[in-house]
Amino acid sequence: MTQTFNGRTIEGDKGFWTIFPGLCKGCGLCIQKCPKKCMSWSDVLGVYGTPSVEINSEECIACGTCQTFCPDTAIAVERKKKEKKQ
Amino acid sequence: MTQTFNGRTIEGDKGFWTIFPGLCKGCGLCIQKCPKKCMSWSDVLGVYGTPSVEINSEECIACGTCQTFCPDTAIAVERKKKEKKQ
Amino acid sequence: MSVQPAMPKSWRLDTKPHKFCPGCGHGLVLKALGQAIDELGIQDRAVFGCDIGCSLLSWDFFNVDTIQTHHGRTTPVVTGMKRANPNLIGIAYMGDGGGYAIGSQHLVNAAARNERITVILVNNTQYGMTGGQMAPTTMPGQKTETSPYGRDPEKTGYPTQGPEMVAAITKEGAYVARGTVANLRQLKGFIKKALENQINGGGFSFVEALSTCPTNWRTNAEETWNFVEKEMTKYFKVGEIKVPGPRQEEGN
Amino acid sequence: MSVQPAMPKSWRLDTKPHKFCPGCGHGLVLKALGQAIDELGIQDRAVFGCDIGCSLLSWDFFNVDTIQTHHGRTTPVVTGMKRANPNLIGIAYMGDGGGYAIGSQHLVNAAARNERITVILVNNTQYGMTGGQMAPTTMPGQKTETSPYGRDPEKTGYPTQGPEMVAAITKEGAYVARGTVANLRQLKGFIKKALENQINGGGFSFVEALSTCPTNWRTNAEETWNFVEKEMTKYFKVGEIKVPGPRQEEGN
Amino acid sequence: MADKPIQGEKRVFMTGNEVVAYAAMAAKAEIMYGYPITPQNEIMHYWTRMAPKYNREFLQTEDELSAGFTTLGGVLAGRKAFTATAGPGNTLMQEPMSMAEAMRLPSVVVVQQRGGPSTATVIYSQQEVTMTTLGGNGEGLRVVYSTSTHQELFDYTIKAFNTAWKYRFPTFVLGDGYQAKMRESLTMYDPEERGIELLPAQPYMGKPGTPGVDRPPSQYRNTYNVEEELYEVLQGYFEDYAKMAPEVAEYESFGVDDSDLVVVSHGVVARACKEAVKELREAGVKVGYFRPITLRPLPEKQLREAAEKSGRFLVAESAQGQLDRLLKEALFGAKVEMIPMYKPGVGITSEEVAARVKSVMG
Amino acid sequence: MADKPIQGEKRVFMTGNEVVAYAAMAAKAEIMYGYPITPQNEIMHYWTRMAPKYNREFLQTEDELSAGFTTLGGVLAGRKAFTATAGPGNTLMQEPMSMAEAMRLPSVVVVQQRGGPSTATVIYSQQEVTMTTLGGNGEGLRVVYSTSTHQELFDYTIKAFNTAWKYRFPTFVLGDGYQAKMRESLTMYDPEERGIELLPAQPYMGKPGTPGVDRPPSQYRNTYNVEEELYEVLQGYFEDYAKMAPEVAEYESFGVDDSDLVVVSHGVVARACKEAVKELREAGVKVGYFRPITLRPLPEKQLREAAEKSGRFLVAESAQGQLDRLLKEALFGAKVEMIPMYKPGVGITSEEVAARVKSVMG
Amino acid sequence: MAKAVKIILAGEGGQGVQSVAEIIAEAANEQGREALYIPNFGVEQRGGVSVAYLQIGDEPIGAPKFLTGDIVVALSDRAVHRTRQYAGPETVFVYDSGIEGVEDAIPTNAKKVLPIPAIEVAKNELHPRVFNIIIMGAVIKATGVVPEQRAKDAIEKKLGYKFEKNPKLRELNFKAIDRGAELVAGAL
Amino acid sequence: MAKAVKIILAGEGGQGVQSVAEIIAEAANEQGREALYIPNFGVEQRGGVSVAYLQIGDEPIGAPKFLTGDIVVALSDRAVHRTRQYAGPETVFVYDSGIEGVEDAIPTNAKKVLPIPAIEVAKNELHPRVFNIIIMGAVIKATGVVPEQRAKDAIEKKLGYKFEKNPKLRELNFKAIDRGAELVAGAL
Ligand SMILES: Cc1ncc(C[n+]2csc(CCOP(=O)(O)OP(=O)(O)O)c2C)c(N)n1
Ligand SMILES: Cc1ncc(C[n+]2csc(CCOP(=O)(O)OP(=O)(O)O)c2C)c(N)n1
Ligand code: SF4
Ligand code: SF4
Ligand code: SF4
Ligand code: SF4
Ligand code: SF4
Ligand code: SF4
Ligand SMILES: [Mg+2]
Ligand SMILES: [Mg+2]
Repeated sequence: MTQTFNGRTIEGDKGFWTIFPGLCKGCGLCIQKCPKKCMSWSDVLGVYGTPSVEINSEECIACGTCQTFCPDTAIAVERKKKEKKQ
Repeated sequence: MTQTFNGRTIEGDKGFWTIFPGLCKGCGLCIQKCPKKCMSWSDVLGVYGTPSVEINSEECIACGTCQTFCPDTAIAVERKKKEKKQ
Repeated sequence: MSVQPAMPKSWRLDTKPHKFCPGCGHGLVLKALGQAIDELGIQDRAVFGCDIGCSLLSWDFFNVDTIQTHHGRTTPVVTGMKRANPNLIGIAYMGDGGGYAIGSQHLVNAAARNERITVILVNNTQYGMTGGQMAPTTMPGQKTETSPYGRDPEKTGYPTQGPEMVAAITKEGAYVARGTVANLRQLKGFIKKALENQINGGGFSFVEALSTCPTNWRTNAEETWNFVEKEMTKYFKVGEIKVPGPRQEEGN
Repeated sequence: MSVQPAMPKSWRLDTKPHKFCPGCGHGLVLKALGQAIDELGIQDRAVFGCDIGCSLLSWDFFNVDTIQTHHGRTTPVVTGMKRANPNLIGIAYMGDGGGYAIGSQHLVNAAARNERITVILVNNTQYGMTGGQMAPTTMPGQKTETSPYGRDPEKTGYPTQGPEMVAAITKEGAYVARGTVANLRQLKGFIKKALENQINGGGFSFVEALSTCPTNWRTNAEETWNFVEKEMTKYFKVGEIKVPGPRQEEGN
Repeated sequence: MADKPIQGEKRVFMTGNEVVAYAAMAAKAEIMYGYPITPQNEIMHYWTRMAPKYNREFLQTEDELSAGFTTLGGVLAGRKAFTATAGPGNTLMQEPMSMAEAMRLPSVVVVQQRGGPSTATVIYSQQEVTMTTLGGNGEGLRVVYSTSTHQELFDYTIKAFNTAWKYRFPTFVLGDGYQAKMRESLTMYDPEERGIELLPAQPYMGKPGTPGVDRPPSQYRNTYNVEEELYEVLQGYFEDYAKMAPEVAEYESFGVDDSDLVVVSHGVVARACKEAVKELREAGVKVGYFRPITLRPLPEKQLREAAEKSGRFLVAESAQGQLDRLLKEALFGAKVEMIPMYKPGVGITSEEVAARVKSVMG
Repeated sequence: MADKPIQGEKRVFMTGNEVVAYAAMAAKAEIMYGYPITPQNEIMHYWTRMAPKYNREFLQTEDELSAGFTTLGGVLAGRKAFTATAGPGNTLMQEPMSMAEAMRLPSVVVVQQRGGPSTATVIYSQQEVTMTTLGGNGEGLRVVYSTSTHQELFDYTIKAFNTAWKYRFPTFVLGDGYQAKMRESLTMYDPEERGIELLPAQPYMGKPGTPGVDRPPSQYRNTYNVEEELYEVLQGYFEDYAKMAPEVAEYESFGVDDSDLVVVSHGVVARACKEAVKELREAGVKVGYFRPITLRPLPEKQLREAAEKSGRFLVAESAQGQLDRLLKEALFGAKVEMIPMYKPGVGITSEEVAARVKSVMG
Repeated sequence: MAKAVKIILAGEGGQGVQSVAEIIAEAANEQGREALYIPNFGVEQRGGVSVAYLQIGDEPIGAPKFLTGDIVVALSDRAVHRTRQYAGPETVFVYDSGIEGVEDAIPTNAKKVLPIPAIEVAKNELHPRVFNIIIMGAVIKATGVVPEQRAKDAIEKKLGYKFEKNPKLRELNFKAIDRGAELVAGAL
Repeated sequence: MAKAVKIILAGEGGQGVQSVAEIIAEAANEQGREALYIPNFGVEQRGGVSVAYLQIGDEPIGAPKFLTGDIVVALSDRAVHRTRQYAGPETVFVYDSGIEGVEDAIPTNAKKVLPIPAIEVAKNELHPRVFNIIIMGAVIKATGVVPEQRAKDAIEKKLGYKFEKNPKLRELNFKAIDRGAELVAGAL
C-alpha cells in the first residue's frame, strides 16, 4: 500500500512547485485557474501520454491555486517560509 | 346502462329530502355535518344492511349540506322555490 | 322518472353504489372530480388512470375511459398517454402511498418535466387498501399497523408535504393545491383549475386532497371528521400553493 | 522521501491515478470529501457507498470501507447500513441521474424520514458514464446525446433543483447545501458541515456539488470552467439552503 | 427487556404471517425492512409489534427496491436482516437480489405468492416460482425453500438464515397467500434450545480498525471492466453452488418405490397431494408422492430415482408449469412421462388431485 | 417534412443500435420512451436525432419502470410505442411488461443484453434469456426474437411491431452488446415497398365519442377480485398463445438430417456456430446447425425433429444454460443428449465451437 | 381415521362470520384437535361477501380450501349465491330464513337444506349483536366439532375482558350458543 | 472461399485506433466486401486500453470477436500487454518501435514480429496528429484488405469537409497512408 510518485520540482521565488507526471492527465484545469497565468504545457508527458504542465518559475507566486484545482492531485506547491521568520 | 334508484322522499318545510337506501352505506358522515343536527338513523336498512338515515322534517332547512358530504350520493335535497317567485 | 341521486353526469350509474367503504373520502374526491369534468365538458377527452391502492376501486367509476395500472405507476402511464396524444386530458388518480412512496420518482420527475397532466392524490395518512400501514403522510403519534405504538418522528420523520415538494420543483405553468373533503366546493374548484391548466396547455397540475379512511382509522363519523378537519390540518395546510404565473427566467 | 502529492490522508494511494477522465470534477469533489473525512477524523467509522454512474469509479478510491451498488440505489443501501449500525457514518455518493432520476424516490423519502446519512450528489448536468445523455439537471438549450438539438424546456421542463426540493421536504435537523468544484474550500466546508450534522445525530444532510464533465461536454479547460462557473450558476444557486435549526412544530 | 420471544416449546395456533414473524425473531434476525403488500403484510404487523420488546429494528421503506437494498445495507453492516414481499413487489425485489447474487450477500426474503401476472389477485398462487428461483438478469444463484405447513414456515424461516449466512447466496422462503392467511397449529421453539446453532452475522463494512492503517479497506463492487473478469468470478460461484447443492437440497416423499405414478408438487399444493395420495394408497392405488422442499437447488438425484422407478409424474401446481419446467431441466433424459395438472392462480384440493390420479391411472 | 427515413432499398454499414433506430422508424413507430443504459444508448441517440425530421416523438423518463409504463401509456393512447433497455434495466422492465402481459397490451422492447447478474459488465452476454422469455410474476406470455445479424435486427424489429399488434403479447427483440456496438452491412428497405403490411395501432383509451353516451367507456383493469376470475382470463390467454405459437415460431437450420451432432445456439453466438459448422461440414464432419429465432415460443416441432434425428445437441451460449433450460422443457422426452458449452458473459468464437465439436465427436 | 369436518361460513362484511370461524377453530385447537381456518380476502376492505373455510379433524389437515363442505352456512342473499357451489350430496346447507327471494338459489343437491331464523331470534329474543354467536351455536351443534362448553370457553378467552365489566354480556353470549344449538337440534 | 482477414488494433484512448478500424471497415464495405468492426468498451469513458476488432472478407463474417488475429497492432505499452493473447502462429504482430520496456511482453509465438517507427515518423516527418493514419497505411498494406486508394477515398469521405478548408491536410493524410504502407512493405 505504499506507493510513491516521482515529482518534478521547480523552484521559484516564492516556493517549490512540483508536478507529478504520473498523476497528470493533461486536463489543463490548473492552467486556467492560475492567477498569474504562468503555467503552460510541458514536454514531459503525463500518465495518459498527453503533455503535463509546468510553470514559469519567475512569475509563480506559490499561491497553491493550481494545486487546489487539480482533480488528480498532480501538483504540490510549498511556499517558502516568510523571510522575517527565518 | 340505465339504472334507477328508489328514493324515499321526506317533505319538509323548506324542501324535499330524499334518501336512496340502495346507496346509503350508513357511514354517518352526513349526520355529523347537518347544521341543524336534524338527522338520525333510520329503520330502513341501507345497501350493506346497516341503518340508513332520515331527517326530522320540521327542522331540516334543505341546505343540502348532507347531500354535499355523502360520499355515495345517497341523499338528494331539493329546495322549494321561494314563495315570492310563485 | 322519480327523484334520482344527484350524481355527476360523468359518473357511471350502473357501477353504483361504488366499492369504497362507508364514509370513505375517495367517494367525495371522485364526486368533486366528476363535477369538475361535467362543468368543463371534457368527458369525451378525459382519460382517467387509477393506481393500485383503494383508488383501483374506481376503475369502472366514471363514464370516462379508464386504465387501472400498477401501484405507483399511474403518473407514467398517464404521462405516456398524454405524450402520445396531446389532445387527451390525462388525469392520474392515486393514494398517498402510490404518489409519495413507491411512485415518488415519477411524481417529482413528471412535475420537473412539467408534464401536461393532472395528478389528484388522496391523502388518507396511511395505506388503505393493504389494511392501514404507515404512509409518508402518517401523522406524528398516529397508530398504524406498522407504527403500532404511534409514528415516532424521531425515527421516521414528519409527514411528507407533497404539494410543497411539488411546488419546489415546478417552474412557471404549474398548478399546485391542497384541498380537503371537508370543503368540497373548494376542492372541486382546485380540481377544476388544475384541469383548466392542462386544457390551456399550461403545465403540470397537482391537487392533494385530505381524505378520510374510517375503516383503517377505526373512527366513527364524528372522529372521522375531527381527524380530517382538526388533526390533519395541523400538518397539511389547505389552499393553493402555486398558480400558473409568468415565466421566471433562470436561477429561481 | 521526496515531495509527495498532497492527497488527503483518507485517499488510497495505490489506486491513484484514479480512473476519472482528465478534468473530471468527481476528482475534485472526492478531494473535498477526503479532506473533510481527514479533518473530522472519521476514516474508521465512515462507510462510503457509490452509485453506478461515473461515481462507481470511486469504488476503491478511499481507505474507507466502500460498497458500490446499483444505479440509483446508494441511498437505500447506506440507509440500510446506518439503520443497522447507527455508529457508522454513512456517505452516499451519486450523480445527478442516480439521485434525481432513477433514485429520486429514495432521495426524497430518505430526506422526509430524516435518515441520518449524508448524501453527496455530483451535478454534471448529464449522464456521464453512459456517454452524455440528458439528465434532470441538463441546462436549457444544452445539447446532449438525447437532446441533440438542445434541451427544450417547453418539452422537457427546466433543470431539477434538487437541494431546493430536498429542503422542501425536510424538517428540523436537516442540512442542505449546494457547492461547486469552482470553490473547493466552500465545498469542503459544506461537506464537513453535512457530516458533522450526521455525527451529531442531527438528521439528513445533503450536498449537491456543481461539477465538470469535459468528456461529454466536449469542452476544453477554459470552456469547462466557464460552463460550471457562469452557465450552471444561472440555474443552480450556490450556498447553504437549510441549516439545522430548532424544531418547527406542526404545520410548516 | 427479554431477548427471546419464545422460550422452550409451545404449541400455538396462528396465521402463517405471524409464524414467520416469530420464526425470524427466533432466528435472531435483528432488523426487518419492508414495504406493504398483500398477502405478506401481517409479517410486518407482528414484527413491528414485537420489535421494541426484543430489541429488534424495523424500517418501512418507500418501495420494494428500497426494501431490498436497505436489507442488503443491513447485511453489509453486519446484521441479520430480512424482508418479505409478494407478486409485483417480488418482481421489483429481483433487482436488489441480483446484486446479492453478484456480491454473495446473504439475505433472506420471505415471499407470499399471490396471483399473477401483474397485480392480478392479492390472494394466492404458485406463479412466482420461476422468478424466485431464476431471478432477474443473471443465473439464479439462490436457495429457495417452498414450505407447505406452518410448522415448516417456522422451521425453514429459521433455517433460511443459516443457509444464507453459511453459503452466502440469497435465500428465499417461498410461501403463498393461503399459508400467509390461514391459521393452523404448530410447535414453536427456541432453536438454540433444540441444539440448532444460529450462525452469527459478520460485518462486511465498518469492521474494527482504521482501513489502510490497521487493515486493508473492505471494498466491494458489482461491476467489472472486462468480460473475462466477470467470467472468472462466476466460475467460482458456480463451483460453490454445485458444492452446496447436495448439502441444502431437501425433499419429502413416500410410496415412490412401488408406484406407477408419482404426484409431484410443492408448497401448499403438496398438502392436497399428500392427502390424496395417502387415501388412494389406502385404497390400494399404486401412487407415490414427491415434494421438493428446495426448488433451487432441486433434489435432482432423488427426483431422478423417483422418475425412473415410476415412469410417470403427475405435476400439480397452482401455476402454468413453472415447477414442471424446473423438473424437466433436472430430469432431462430420464424416462418419465410428465402429466400436467396446472391451475394457475387458484388452489388445488385433494378431491381434485384424487380425481385426476384416478382418471390418469384409468 | 419527409415521413420516411428510408426510401427504396439501401445497403448500409452501421452499428446495430443505429439499425434498430432506423428499423423502428421504418416500422412506423411513432414514439420512443427510454432510459439510458449501455449498450443500448445509441438507439435513443439515433432516434432523437431523426425524430423531429420524421414527426416522431421521444421521451426520456426517470427510470426503466417509467420507460415501460409510459410506453404502455403510449400504446393505450393508440400509438406504436416502444422502448429499449438492457441488464438491470431489463430487470426493472419486467414490472411494466407483466402489466402488458396481463392486459394484452402490444408493446415492443429491444433488449441489448449485457453481463449479469447485477451491474456486472456493460458489454455483452446472453444472460437475459430467462428473464426476457419468462418475465416477472406470471407465465411469460410474450414473444422473443433473438437476432444474429444486423439484417435480422432490421427485419425483426419491424416484424416485432406487427407481431405485437397482431397478437397483443409483449414482443421483445433480443440483441446484445456485440450486436449493439458492432458495425456490419445490411440492406435497409421500406417494408411497405416490399409488400410488408404494417399493422396500424388502435387507441384503447380516448376513442371517438363520449363514453356512456355514444359508446360504452373503455375500462381496463389488471386486478381481479377472486381467483376464479383470474383463472378464466388466463385460460383464454393460454389458448391464444398456443394458437399463435406455430404462426410466429421461427428458426434457421442446416445439416440436421444427416448429422450425429447438432450445434444449437441463438443470437450472435449462432454466427460462430454457423461458421464453425459450415467449415466442419466442408471438412466432412457430420455436424448440423440449429438456431431458434424465436426463443419464446420455441419452434418445438422442428427442434424435436432435429433432436431425434441427430441424438446429440451441443448447446452453445454466453450464459450458464439459459437457452439449454428452455430447450430441455421443449424437448422433454426426446432422445437427445444435451452437451453444454456455456460461457456466461463472454463471447464465443467459431474456433472454440469447432474445437469443441471435434473433441465431442472424438 | 375419520376425515376432517369441512365447514363454510359466508355472510356480509359486518356479520362476523370470520370471528365465528376463528373462535371455533381455536376452541378445537385448545381441545387438541387439528384445525385449519382460512378466510377469503380481496382488494376491497369492506363490501364483498365474507367467506370462512374451516376444517377440524384429528389428523393434520390437507389443503386449506375444499370443493364441498359438510356444512355450509349462508347468512345473506349474496352469500347464498356465492356458496351454493360448495354444496354436495353430503352437505347440510344452512341459511337464515329471513333472507328473501333466494329460493331459486338454494342448492338442490344438498343432503339437507336447513333454514333457521337466526336473525329473528337474535333481534327478538337476545340482541342483534350476538347474531353470529347464534350461528356459532348452530354450527357446533350441527357438526359436533367441539363441545358447546369448549366454545363457551373460547368465547370467554376472547371476550373475557368485556365480560368482566358487564357480566350480562357473558350470559347473552352463552345463551346465544344454546339457542343456536337448539335451532338446528330439532332439524337434524 | 478465402477466410476473412482478422485484425486487432490496440492503443491508448487518444491514439485513434477506433477511427482507423472504422475507416478501413467502411472502405471495405464501399468496395462491396464484407466487413465487421467492433470496438471494446467498458465503464470508463476515458482511460482504458482501446481495442478494435476488425474482420474483412468476401462472405458474411461470423463471430464479431476472435481468438487469434492475422495482424495485431499494439500502439502502447499497455496495448502490447493486452493484445499478446491474440497472437498465434499465423499472426503478424506489429508494434511501435518507440515503446520502451516491452521486450518481455512481445509474443514469441507470432509468425512475425514487426516493430515500426510510426510515432517517430509522424512526429518528425509529418505531424503527430496523423499517427493513426500511418498505422492505417501499415495495416492496409500488411493485409491487403483494401487498396490504398480506397482507404484514401474513405478518408476523403470522412474528412473531406476539413480538407476543403485546408487542402494541406489532405496531402498530409494521404502521405501518412503511403508512409505507413512503406513502413511494412519492406518487412513483409
Ligand atoms: C409493487 C407493489 N408493491 C406493493 C403493492 C401493495 N399495495 C397495494 S395498495 C398499497 C398501498 C395503498 O396506499 P395508498 O397509495 O395510500 O392508497 P389508499 O389505499 O390509501 O387509497 C400497497 C402498498 C402493490 N400492489 N404493488
Ligand atoms: C437500472 C439501471 N438503469 C440504467 C443504468 C445505466 N446507467 C449507468 S450510469 C447511468 C447514468 C449516470 O449518470 P449520473 O448518475 O448523472 O452519474 P455521472 O456518470 O454523470 O457521474 C446510467 C443511466 C444502470 N446501470 N442501471
Ligand atoms: S502556485 Fe499559483 S501562481 Fe504558481 S502556478 Fe500555481 S496557481 Fe500559478
Ligand atoms: S489540473 Fe492536474 S491533471 Fe490537469 S493538467 Fe493540471 S496538473 Fe495535470
Ligand atoms: S338538508 Fe341541511 S338541514 Fe336538512 S338534513 Fe341535510 S344537512 Fe340537515
Ligand atoms: S353520508 Fe351518505 S352513505 Fe353515509 S350515512 Fe349519510 S346518506 Fe348514508
Ligand atoms: S380502506 Fe379506507 S381508503 Fe380504502 S376504501 Fe376503505 S375507507 Fe376508503
Ligand atoms: S465521463 Fe464525465 S463525469 Fe464521467 S469520469 Fe469522464 S469527465 Fe468525469
Ligand atoms: Mg393512502
Ligand atoms: Mg451526471
